[in-house]
Amino acid sequence: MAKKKASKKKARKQLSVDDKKTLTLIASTAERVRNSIDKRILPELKFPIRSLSNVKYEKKIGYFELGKGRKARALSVNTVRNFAQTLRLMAQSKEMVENDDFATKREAYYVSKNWGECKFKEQPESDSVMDDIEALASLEGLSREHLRYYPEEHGGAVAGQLVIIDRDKETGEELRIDCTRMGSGAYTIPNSVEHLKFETKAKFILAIETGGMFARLNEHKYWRTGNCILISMGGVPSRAQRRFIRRLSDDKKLPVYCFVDCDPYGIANIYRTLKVGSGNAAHINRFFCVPKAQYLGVTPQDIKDFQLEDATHPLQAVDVKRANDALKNDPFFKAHAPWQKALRTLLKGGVRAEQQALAKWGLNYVMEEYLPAKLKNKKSFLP
Amino acid sequence: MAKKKASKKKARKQLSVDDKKTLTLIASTAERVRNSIDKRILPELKFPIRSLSNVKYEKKIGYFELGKGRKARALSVNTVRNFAQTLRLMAQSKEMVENDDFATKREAYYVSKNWGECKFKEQPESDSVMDDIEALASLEGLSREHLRYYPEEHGGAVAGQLVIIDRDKETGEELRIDCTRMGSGAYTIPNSVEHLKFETKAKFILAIETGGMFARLNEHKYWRTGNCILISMGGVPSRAQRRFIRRLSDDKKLPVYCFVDCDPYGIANIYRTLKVGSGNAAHINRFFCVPKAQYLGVTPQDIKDFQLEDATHPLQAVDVKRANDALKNDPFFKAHAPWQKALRTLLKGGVRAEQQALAKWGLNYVMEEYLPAKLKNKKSFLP
Amino acid sequence: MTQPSDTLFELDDSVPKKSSKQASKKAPRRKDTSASAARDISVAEFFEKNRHMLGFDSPTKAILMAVKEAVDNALDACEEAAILPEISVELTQVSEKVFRMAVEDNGPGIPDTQIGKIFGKLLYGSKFHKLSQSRGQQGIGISAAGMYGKLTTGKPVVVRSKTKRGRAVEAVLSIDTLRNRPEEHSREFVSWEGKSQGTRVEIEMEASYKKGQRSVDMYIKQTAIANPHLTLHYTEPGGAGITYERATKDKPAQTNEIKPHPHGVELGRLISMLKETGCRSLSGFLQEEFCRVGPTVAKKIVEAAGKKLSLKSYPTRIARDEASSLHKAISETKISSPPTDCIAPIGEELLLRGLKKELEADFYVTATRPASVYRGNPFQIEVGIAYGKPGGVGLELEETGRIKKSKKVKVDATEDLVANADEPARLLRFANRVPLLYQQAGCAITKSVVQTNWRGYGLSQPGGGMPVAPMAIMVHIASVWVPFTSESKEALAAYPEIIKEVKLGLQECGRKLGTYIRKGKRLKREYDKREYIEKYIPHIGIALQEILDLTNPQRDETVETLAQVLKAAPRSPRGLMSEFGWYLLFLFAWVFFQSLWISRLAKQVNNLQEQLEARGK
Amino acid sequence: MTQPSDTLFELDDSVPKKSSKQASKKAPRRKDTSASAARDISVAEFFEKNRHMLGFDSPTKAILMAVKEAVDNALDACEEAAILPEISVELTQVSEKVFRMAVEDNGPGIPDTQIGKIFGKLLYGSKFHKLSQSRGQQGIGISAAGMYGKLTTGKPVVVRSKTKRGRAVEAVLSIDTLRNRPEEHSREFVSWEGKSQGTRVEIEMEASYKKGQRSVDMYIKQTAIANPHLTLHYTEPGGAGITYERATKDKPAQTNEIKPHPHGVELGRLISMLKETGCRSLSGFLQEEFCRVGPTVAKKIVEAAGKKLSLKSYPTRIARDEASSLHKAISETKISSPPTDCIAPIGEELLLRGLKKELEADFYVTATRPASVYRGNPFQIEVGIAYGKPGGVGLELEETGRIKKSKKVKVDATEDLVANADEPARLLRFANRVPLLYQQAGCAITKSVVQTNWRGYGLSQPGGGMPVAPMAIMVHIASVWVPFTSESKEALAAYPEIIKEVKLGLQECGRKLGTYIRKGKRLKREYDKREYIEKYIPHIGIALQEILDLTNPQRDETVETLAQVLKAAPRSPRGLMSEFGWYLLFLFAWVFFQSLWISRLAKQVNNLQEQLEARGK
Repeated sequence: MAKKKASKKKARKQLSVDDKKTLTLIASTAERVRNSIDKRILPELKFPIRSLSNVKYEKKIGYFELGKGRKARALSVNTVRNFAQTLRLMAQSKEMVENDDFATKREAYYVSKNWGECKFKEQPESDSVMDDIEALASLEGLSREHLRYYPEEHGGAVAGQLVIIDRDKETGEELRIDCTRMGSGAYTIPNSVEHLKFETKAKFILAIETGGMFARLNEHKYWRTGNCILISMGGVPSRAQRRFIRRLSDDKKLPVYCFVDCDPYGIANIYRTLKVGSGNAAHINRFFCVPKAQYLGVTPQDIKDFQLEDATHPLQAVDVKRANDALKNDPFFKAHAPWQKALRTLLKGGVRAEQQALAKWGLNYVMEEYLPAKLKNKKSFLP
Repeated sequence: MAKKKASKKKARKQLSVDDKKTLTLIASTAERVRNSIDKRILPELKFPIRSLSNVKYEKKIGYFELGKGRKARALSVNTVRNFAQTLRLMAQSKEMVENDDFATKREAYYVSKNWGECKFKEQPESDSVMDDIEALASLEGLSREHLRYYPEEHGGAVAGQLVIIDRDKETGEELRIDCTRMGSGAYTIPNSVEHLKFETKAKFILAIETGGMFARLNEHKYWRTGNCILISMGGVPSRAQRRFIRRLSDDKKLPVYCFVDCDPYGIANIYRTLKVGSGNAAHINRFFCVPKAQYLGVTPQDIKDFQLEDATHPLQAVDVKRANDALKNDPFFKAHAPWQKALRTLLKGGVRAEQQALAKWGLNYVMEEYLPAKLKNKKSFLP
Repeated sequence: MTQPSDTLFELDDSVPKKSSKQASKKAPRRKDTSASAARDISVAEFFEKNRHMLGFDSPTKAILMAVKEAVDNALDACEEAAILPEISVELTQVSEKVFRMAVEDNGPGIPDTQIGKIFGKLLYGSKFHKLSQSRGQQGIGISAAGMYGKLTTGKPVVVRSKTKRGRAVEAVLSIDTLRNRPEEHSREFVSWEGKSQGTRVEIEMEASYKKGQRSVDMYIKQTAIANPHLTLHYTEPGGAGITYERATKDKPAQTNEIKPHPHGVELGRLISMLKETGCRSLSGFLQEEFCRVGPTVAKKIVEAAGKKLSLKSYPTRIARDEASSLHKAISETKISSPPTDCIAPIGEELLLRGLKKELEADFYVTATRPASVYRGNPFQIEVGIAYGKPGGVGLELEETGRIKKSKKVKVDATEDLVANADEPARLLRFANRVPLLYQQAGCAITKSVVQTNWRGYGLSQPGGGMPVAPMAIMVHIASVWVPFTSESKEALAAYPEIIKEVKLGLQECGRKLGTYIRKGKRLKREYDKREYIEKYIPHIGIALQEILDLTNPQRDETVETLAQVLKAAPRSPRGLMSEFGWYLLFLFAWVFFQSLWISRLAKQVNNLQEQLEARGK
Repeated sequence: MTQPSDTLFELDDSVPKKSSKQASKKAPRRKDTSASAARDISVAEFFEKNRHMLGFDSPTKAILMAVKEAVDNALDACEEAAILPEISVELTQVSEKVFRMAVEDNGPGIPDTQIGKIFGKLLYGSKFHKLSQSRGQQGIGISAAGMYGKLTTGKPVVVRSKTKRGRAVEAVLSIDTLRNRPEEHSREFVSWEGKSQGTRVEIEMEASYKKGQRSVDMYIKQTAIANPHLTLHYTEPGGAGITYERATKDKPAQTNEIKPHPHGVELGRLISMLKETGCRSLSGFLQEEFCRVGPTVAKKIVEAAGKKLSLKSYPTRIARDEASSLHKAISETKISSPPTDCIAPIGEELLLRGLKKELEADFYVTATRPASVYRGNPFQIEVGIAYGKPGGVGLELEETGRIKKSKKVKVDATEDLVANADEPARLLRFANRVPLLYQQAGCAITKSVVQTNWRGYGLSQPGGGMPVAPMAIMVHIASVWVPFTSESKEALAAYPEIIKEVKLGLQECGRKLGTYIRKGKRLKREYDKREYIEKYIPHIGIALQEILDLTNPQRDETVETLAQVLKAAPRSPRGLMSEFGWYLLFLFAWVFFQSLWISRLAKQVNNLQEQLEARGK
């Protein structure tokens, strides 16, 4: 059915280099399987092992990298279903590349509903198979987006000294989106950003945890006074956000300053993920992490320096656990002494402080006092 | 402290009509309290009752409206803390109007940290007091945004046949944001939209539940073929989204078609909230609901018409409860026979279908077949 | 079938007979190996082999059981002789596993002839055949303790006794289990200085001494609570002595023995009574052998029993079928409840004193229920509650109406019978003034506590179990026959009548407790609220100043005025009575009105019925 | 102190004495109102008043207790006489609240002289004084049932008995509770057609008849399981009869009576034995009165007891202190365990047959533990498990290795002793082949089941309680003296030795059950996996076709080849053995190797020790 539909679509004019690489990967994988069967040997697929045990972190590279561990999945009664699903998802990928289309993870799951017995029962099943394929592709320098499986989530808001160059997919016309001209609104990052180009005179990118803080800085055009680009993450940054920040900072050689809550979640989840990626998805970090990122604040030291003590909340048990985990098990935090010290200070203080806590000193204290003070002394940033 | 900071800010050039109304409301409220004290009578504040019992729905008006019920909160040992906090939040509001500033709900909570004993212990406390003030203001036709308390959440993505006219707050320059020129990205709605103006030639607004579906329609420029404006809601629409859609549809006399999952959450929470507002926040519905909205799909009937049966999931207990609640207790659904029928069909079928379920027939089936078919037969919409 | 020759060897005790011809007195069981030889089993043998049934199943429990039996006997003896009891209990450790218990009282002493049987024979006693309230009832306890001592250490019991007129006697004796009769090792006159009368028992036994909820110490302490007229000296092993002084010199009321109540007699029992009676007419039988039967009632019964029986029927000649009709007639005839002068409760006042003396708490309440009847046996339930660790609520109302913090009282945690705030309430169970320490879970009292809805009194009761509160609940049953579930007398059988009465008692106390708790909570609330005023009024001033651009003096004046107004009317009627509150008040009033109405109607109905009955007669 | 005059009035039964001078035989209790008069209490009176202690506490339970006592006695009688038992139980409803129970056996009958005492006297029997395995042991049961019947209906017990050589006798009798002796209302010779020997008891009583887990029906069914040599006819009230046929004609092994084991004797008991013995030397005493004591052991004991005692010491003259040394010496001397021919287990084979006959399940396993000893009493534990509703796992392996679905067997749910899959397993408890239906929670067997780790055998055990599985667990204790917690014989006391043995038995069965369950689970997995192949291979073909643009014939060829390859090697070594798997295999091998090593070493140690001992002697 999917095949029939596909044939109705207009043929793609031209394939990009990455698209060609993608198609080669899919075809060669299928070829190997078929040859193996012809030789009456049970075929097998080799995937990188996706777990912390197969991850390494080097300061020099700046992100969690996949190790050399591979697991071979031979075809057997145990694996036949998974095997079939893997190949069918790859076939689907081929079709989408050829037609310049994409599918969200949820859509991919629904597409399988037409596969009869082979369909996925729950989305976690299809997600897991997709992760395997992604890991396989990552060995060839290809990301899931290259395979045309896009995340569901959009990419957060952007405002400030940036012109984004996109093209109208239908007409081919070049589109210049000026992020200084969004008024109180902002630009929403699409869920794939590979094709975007940038123009900017900004000095740095400010990645902000909360929408509220972003709105304040945008409303008061902080990007003008600060000469920067504002990006709202809204919690742990999505793939598209991370890739967007990464490509922007790489292209334009811009430093990235991260402005999040001073708590183990802001530090060990939001910032760590943005900067070095995550351990159990190490196969994608080479595309998605932002090694140039630095931690502007709120730092544990800031709580004292800016007298936020009475606008804090006590650390919860889960916070303490998270911080201790980071100290003991996380290669990133273990590799950076300043972070060790900062996390210990945080634990000793026993409280967390949000970005908005600065509002205690007045709503615009953050723009008028805090950020200028911090930017004047970049040594107060954490690595 | 807050007062001192405020004096540093530049004075506002001119107050809008609404701003003047807001200041009058605050001043007159304080005046009444003071007069009462001077007469040695315990002062009291009168708030509209915010509960379903004080709500009425009339098809003609098209949204849940606040009834005449009022509760008087007299100053007493029981209420003194709340009373003080209410007045202090109103004083803060006055300051923000005068300085053309705003605070998110979270920021308002943090501002109180400087109030000594009077500070809020948890944000739900400040939210509740703010809701009371909002209800009070709503009697004068003022919303919380007029009081300069903005929601935390931003407003979702917009793309399509729409030019938004904003102004640069600092320079006063008019900004024209063309939503056809966002490429694969989109425009993010700010958290207050009162000041925006619109230009459009679109025939309708399509309000979409999921970011994934929005991305597909935007990627393939469906707004061009369909001549419409696409708005992504991402679940239950935020205040800013609802207000944006409401203002846009009012200004430009555009119908609003709602495209959500076929399940009790999509119907009774997302759509119902967009169209008529919610019962326990009836005081804001006059600003925030979109009476013009119609339910395009996915309807229970669509599951049959488009053969989605094997791409459905069973209704959970919570779904069934929600649907039954809607049937029995919700004045909106009780007022519309077609909805009664649709919900009964849904319950009888026992399954729910997501927007993405249409991907079963191919990824772009939704644009190529489903939406055109539905739009051709607007009678299939639900009220 | 009979072997009269054997009886010549007997003393006055029942000796097991053998169907074999072997008659050696020394070794009656030896050689008797014929497998099918059925034989009598002496009750002492039976309980020796099954001593766990009597409570002697562990060394820890054994010493508690022994002390309990000795003290119970001492108290019973003193009360029967109308003596204000003073008892001393002394435990000594003899070797690692062996302890000696000595219990001495100031009771009437035991007549020479009785000493042996009381301490050296199971199922012997003065209390079994009577229907009257006493601690012991089965005639097993103290002899069993002696038997256990002998079994585990080989040592006999030493009893010293002096009656008012007699000389002090010291007897060393044990129980001949094979024959269930006393075996006296020695008996001699001794001098007992400074003692005008009394009894002292010493038993050595294998035992282990521990403190805790089910220890001798706990038994002693609870005994002091339930017997406020008792002075009790207690010396723990190797430890210093402690004395529980009596709280009153009033002895418990003397109780009368009663005859069985007709409604409690089963058919079989009725038939044997008919056969055993000395009465020569049915009418006489009914009036003599039962309580609450006079000529009128007897007549009614006999009439209802059918034509074959008359008032003059000769009891021993009444056949089974007629007895059955008679039994049915009794059960259908209305007979007043048994008299209740056979039971002596502790009384609300004395119980309160006992609780206050031994339990430190914030609040005490006691209730003595009216006597009631189960299976023809009168009984009476008493309930006491001690609530709150001192300083728990921590607020009190001054006479002027101001609330102040009350002083903290230091509590000795090891001595504390009141549970902690996050623990299930402690339950103290008593039967005829004897503490019950074991088998709490299987006891009717526990069932009653659990079935009571404590949430209604402001306590939490997780999972419908024991209430969780800083509280001790005491329940006492006084009865002419306490229905224990086993010989070791540790738990009450669950008769519905008993459960009902206990629950009523608990509810009576619970209601008062509920009022207290609510009052405490209200005081706390008011105190907190007044503090509010002082905290928050200045902020109203600040807000008004900011909004209305007041000067500082203007602001302060407003604050001052507001504070005065608010304190003058600390509760605005609206604050107290929201619309909702008025509805509630109205409903309460309505309910009150209705209940008045109902009670008036009930009285009317009663009156009418009585009049009707009077005419019927 | 003695009153020999009284004894002249006595028959051969123990009659309560009064200390008052009153001597009227007719009404021994009347007028005796002196409050302090202590008196004997007849054991029958005691239990009449405390009949809940014997299990007669509710009408539902009373009828079960009566049937149980009668059937137990019948079975004991048949076994003692080496007769293959055939017993019939018949319940009839007489009136709303009254039922008649009739139990008839083909046993040896009862000699005329014994009928009265066996049915009309408490604490009379042949089993109490022996150490040998029997169902009854206390001499209370059937008389108590009769007493209860009399008490509630006034009707006496009807006993019919015929011995092989005598004539059939029918006696109507009841118990004279005041004197604890039989009262015969009539006795006559009757003709009993077609009966060569046997006994029949009929008792009418107040009762209520219900089905369920603790009903007469359940008792009957479980009795059939534990006594596979018994044919049992059962007629429920107003219902049709049902017959449980015997599964074997082999009677249980005859058991021998044993003498007490020295290690189970307490000091006090030892002292009385020394006093009661007919032996004239300590050496003889030790060898005669105890089992497992020969000249060598006796010598060892006496030597260890110190210098004051010699082998020739005259037993009756040994003083307490020396007895105490002797007792210590006994406990310190190594003595072999008691002989175990005194107990007859059911046996694994017969138990299995019994289970299969009465419980429908998928899997059965039984285990008979070696005999063991608690407090000097030999006992033996047997465990049986019936697992799985028929058709529960639902798969079986054909001989060719193919898996197929097995046929479903229809199960009658009301008759089902095996729990449902989501219920706690049913527990069937037996003591000397008698089912125990009440007080499961308080029983040592239940404790053992709960303490066993069933998770290790693939079952779930929520909250560490009973395992949840479609399963029935049967546990049988055979012993010369079963330590019941009460006279009603409903639960075992928790001796650590007993708990240990029960757990070992449960573990033995549990391991086999675990193997079965794992095998069932594995079969199911394999079956599911083969289905996979057929389902999913075509999709690999489709995907390859789409990616490689294959023609349909090319695609089908690939699919065909793949199916062949996959089926030829249904488990790829890698699929079975991931890297992880190899580690595991290596570890297993290592463990196995080590255990071989250990057992070899252990044997060596044993050998060496034995050699050493041999030399020591």
